[in-house]
Amino acid sequence: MAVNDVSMHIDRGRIHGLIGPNGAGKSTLFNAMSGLVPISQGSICFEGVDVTHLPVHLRAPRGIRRTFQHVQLMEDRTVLENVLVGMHSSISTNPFKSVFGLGAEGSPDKAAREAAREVLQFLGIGHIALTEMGGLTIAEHRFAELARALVARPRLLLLDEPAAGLSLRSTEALDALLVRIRDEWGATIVLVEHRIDLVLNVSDVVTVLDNGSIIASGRGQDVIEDSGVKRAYLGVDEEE
Amino acid sequence: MGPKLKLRVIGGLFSVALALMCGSASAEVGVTDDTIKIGMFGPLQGKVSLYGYPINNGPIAIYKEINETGGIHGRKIEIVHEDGDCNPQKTAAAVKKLIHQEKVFMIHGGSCSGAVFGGIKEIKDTGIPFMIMAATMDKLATPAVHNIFRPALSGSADGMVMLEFLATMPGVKRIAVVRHSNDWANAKSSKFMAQIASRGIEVVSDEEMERKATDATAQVLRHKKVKPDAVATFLYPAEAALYTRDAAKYGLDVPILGTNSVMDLMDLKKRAGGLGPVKNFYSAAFVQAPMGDFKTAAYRALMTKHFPDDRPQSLNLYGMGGAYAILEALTRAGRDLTREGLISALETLDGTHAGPMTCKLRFTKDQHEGCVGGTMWTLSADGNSIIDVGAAYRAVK
Amino acid sequence: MRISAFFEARWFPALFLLFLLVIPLTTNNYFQFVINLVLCYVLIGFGQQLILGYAGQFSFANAAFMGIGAYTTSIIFTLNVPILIALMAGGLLAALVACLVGLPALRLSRVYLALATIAFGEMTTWILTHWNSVTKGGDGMYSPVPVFFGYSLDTDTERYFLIAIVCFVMVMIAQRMLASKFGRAFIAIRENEMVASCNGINIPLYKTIAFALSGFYAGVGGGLYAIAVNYIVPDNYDLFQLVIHFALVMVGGLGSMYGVIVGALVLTTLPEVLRDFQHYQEMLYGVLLIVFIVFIPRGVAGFLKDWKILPREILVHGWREEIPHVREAAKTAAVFNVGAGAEDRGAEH
Amino acid sequence: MEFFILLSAGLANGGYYALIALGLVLIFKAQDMVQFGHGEVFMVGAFTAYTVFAVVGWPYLVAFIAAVLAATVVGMIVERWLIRPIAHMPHMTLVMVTVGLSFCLKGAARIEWGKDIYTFPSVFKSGPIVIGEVVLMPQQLVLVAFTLSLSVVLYLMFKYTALGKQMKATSQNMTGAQLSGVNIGRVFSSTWAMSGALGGAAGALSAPVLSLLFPDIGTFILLKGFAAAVLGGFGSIVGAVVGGFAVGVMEKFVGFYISTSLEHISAFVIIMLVLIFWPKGLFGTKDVTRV
Repeated sequence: MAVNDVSMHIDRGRIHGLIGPNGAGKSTLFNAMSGLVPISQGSICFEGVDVTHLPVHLRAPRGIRRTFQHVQLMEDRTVLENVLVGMHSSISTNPFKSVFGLGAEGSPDKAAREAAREVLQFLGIGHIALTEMGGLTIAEHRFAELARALVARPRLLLLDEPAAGLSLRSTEALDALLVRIRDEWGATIVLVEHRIDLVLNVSDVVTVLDNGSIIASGRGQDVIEDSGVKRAYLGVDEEE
Repeated sequence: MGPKLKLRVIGGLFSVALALMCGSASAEVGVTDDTIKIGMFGPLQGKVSLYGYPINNGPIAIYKEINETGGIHGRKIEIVHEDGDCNPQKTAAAVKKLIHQEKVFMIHGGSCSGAVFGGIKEIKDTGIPFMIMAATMDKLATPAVHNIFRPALSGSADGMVMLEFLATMPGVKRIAVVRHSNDWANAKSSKFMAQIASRGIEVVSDEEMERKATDATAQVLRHKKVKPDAVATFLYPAEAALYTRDAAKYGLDVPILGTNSVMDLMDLKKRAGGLGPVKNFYSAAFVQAPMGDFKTAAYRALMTKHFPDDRPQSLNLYGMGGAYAILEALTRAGRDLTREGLISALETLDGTHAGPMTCKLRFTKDQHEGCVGGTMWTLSADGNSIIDVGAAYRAVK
Repeated sequence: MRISAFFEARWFPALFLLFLLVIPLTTNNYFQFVINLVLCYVLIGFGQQLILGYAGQFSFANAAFMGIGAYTTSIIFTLNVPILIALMAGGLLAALVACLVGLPALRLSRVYLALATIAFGEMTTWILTHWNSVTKGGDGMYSPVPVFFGYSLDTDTERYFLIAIVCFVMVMIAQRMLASKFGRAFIAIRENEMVASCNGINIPLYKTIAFALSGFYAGVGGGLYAIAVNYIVPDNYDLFQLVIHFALVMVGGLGSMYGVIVGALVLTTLPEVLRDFQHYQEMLYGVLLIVFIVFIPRGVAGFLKDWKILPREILVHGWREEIPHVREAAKTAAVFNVGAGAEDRGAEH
Repeated sequence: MEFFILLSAGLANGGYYALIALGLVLIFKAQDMVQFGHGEVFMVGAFTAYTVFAVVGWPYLVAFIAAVLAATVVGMIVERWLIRPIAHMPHMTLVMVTVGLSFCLKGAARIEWGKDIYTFPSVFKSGPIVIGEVVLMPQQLVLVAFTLSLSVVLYLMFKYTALGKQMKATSQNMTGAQLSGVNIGRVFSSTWAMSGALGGAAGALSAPVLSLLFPDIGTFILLKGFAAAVLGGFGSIVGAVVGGFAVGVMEKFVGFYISTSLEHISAFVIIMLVLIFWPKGLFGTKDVTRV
């Protein structure tokens, strides 16, 4: 779905909610920010640097990480191994260091494992670190993917419907975690979510997209009150 | 070589091997009171198997026949047949298996030169008598290696037969060549190419033909363009048939020479689609006649007797000379058979009957190429029989 | 105690090395030769495993890399270069060529990569056959007897020690490498290129690395193979050789290190054991391939893992679907300014 | 004039390259996979024709029909019993299975036919047709005419018949086609049957031209078929035919004008060059990179 003439400013250290009906262009916007979709016009600036033409894999080391609407994990690998993929750009590419552990720091893999364990503890799934993904619940998948995005200490975290398929309890846990990630880890979060309550609870700023354009942006409650938003999105939602 | 005492260590598979190894206890490896074990290898599977069985079955028929008449000095010949797949790895494994596992007395085998080199080191190291079956590369037996003998025409000798013949053809000054790019064609053509200038003949075109090519248009046209007086082909029978067929088709009407592998001219006639294309074809040969001719009727009978399901073909004749040489040497070496005894006996062979071969086999200490000369054949005018035109060209038609 | 714990123990590599060194005491030349081949095929199979099992690239070029390694090692060694350096040179040249072959892989889908690499394989055999001055053409050439610190390795047993030690070291390196970020990157690419790139994995770079490593292992394996067989011919590195590599990886277990060892053991000894059924060998390879791909996609190693005989490691359950890059027709016109407070902008410029 | 001789010889060879490429393209169009066993389907056709014509001694037309039928049956059996049960698996699995199949069939053929190179007798007793310096065997003309007319039929079929449209739909989205009521089993079955028939026809028609038959013949010709299909941009009927003729002619031109040692390898150089520089094929309609 195309996005047209969208201009957004996302402040550092905030949680930025992004809502809109299906097909509003949220995913395209996300893909554009993480670099999976090239944009034909316009620009993307991250921390003052123009990253418009930066390839996907070079955005990650700058601190941009994301999760996916449909969880993308290696099902026959353990949680820990999945999370370690997120550490890729934090480990030296020099094979002498990363493969044989030669160098002053010792094996970088050990440090990576510790970081991964720490993140898993933080997300409350430390106990399943060595379990293969295949047998785990949806919530554990969601959190494992979040851990993979989080393990490299991103400065911008793009979360694509992190609560989809979660139970109420898990959603509440996620709710609290997002706030902690913002406050304790200092990450900027962009959140695309269908559950309006979650978005309103945690977001500092909410932007509403419809038909590829922004129709409203501001504090959560203000946006919800906006008549255009109600008509385009919430109105439809309530009828369902 | 007696059995070596070896340490027994864990490892189920290997202890079986050990048991097998420690088995033999007779005076000479592979010889018992009533058997002599002869190892044989060749391409028995894969894309070259079509040369493997027919060649190896020739000698096998002879060995079977001699067993029926009571064997040699009361010993029957026992054949151990291994696959070499025309590949050095498989051949090395086959040779090593024959020597160390099957404990054969001697080896008679090898049809692909390149592959035989995979096993040649083991053969040299162990000193086991080795009679080459049909591999033609010169350096296998020249200069002479103590325990390696070749009864068939070597590759360069084959080429030289063709060269001598060309040199006697009137008015042949410029020839065209077409050959494969493999070990087989190199063995046959390298000396030919090196020596041809010394006979006042110029090679005006040297073309390559892929094995299993499907037509020879480009080669024939390139040859036709330079207007050669004759063409020398170093091609397998199937490709030689394609070349002659296309040469006739595009009007390249000059004498064409082939190696002894194409000596089955009747077969060539059939493959090239009739007498027309092969009227002017000459092939080198070192046997009396191809399979099917009355001169080789005895060998044909031998083949149909022992291999009733197989079509007797000229390939059967290739290794028969070696089999007769082995049988003669085994007889001469006497009842107290040793490997060295056999080698000495082989070196006494001089003008021995060599089955269907025209060559009389002769081995000496320094000469382990048993057959150094060949003849040339062509088809008669009616295309129904093969004429031996000898080593020098004479107009028969 | 689970048997698999035995393999995971710290002292296992030392024990395994000891085992390798004891083997020659129990063999004759024939068995020794077959064991030498098994070890060569471990490395060669590992090259195939890296590219196919780990990085998920459908490459048909490994037989050619093996040939390049075999020829380079043999040719360089005739120049009186130490054998280990000759082996490395063979591996490095194969790796270099593999990098070049890998380049089209960056833009071709799997099926086209397969066709391109088949073509490359044919061209390699052609060059080996026609470059007479260097490769001796279709005649093939001797691979010289290796000399190791002045000691000539003449017999199969002596060669075995060279082969076993090189093989052991290379396998250990491979094992370390696959447990490192490189191995994880290969697997991530195989599983999902999109996710891999979002996690900072440079896909073209790591695909190229995978090709190079695969070429390197196939090359060194080919060099050792040349030493083991001691005569090399161009025809040996054709499509059939490649099917052996594929079968080895599939039978052993796609994406499994132990699988390569199991596969090399099975597929090198099987033809020797089944010498009496030579007629059916070609069919056997075909049937093995089909049966393992369809019914036992995780190979023998997968079974052994389920029975807790082998430890858990990277094992692929058959091939993955190609997951394409997200590349929607982006009629996107947008301006984003992320994570920069107005106060930072001046500072960062 | 050599040029025309080479051209005609090349076109004659190109005829069966094109037929092979067509068989490959058909399966690729319906199932998005490459059939590595197609060479053996060709071999089955060639040997069936040989058996019926040369061994049994029935007329060539009967032999041709028998060959087409035999190869069609092989194609359908392979589809029904080997490919369909695993159709949902990744394409690479399917491709690898066909590689295994190729070795099975070749190995099986070798048990019966492995001991000799068989000679297919010429079909037309009349000699070659001579036009100026160009010499053509009648069989070659038949082959080329058959290839051309068949490609027209196939082209029309894909464009206008329901089956053609269903094949297209299935290859693009198997589940989608299934949901919209396409009987995909029937589509696959008919695709493989048609591909088999093409392979068998190619075998039967080219056997008298090649005249020499052996179990490996399929592998040899399959690789040329790949080159033709790649050149034509895998997935295009017209491309496959043009690609086939182009590869055939180019081989002869390279052989004559450059060097005969390059004749065989030129097809592979083409595959490499095309895939590197024109990933869509010279006549391609389908994107090879498939992002």
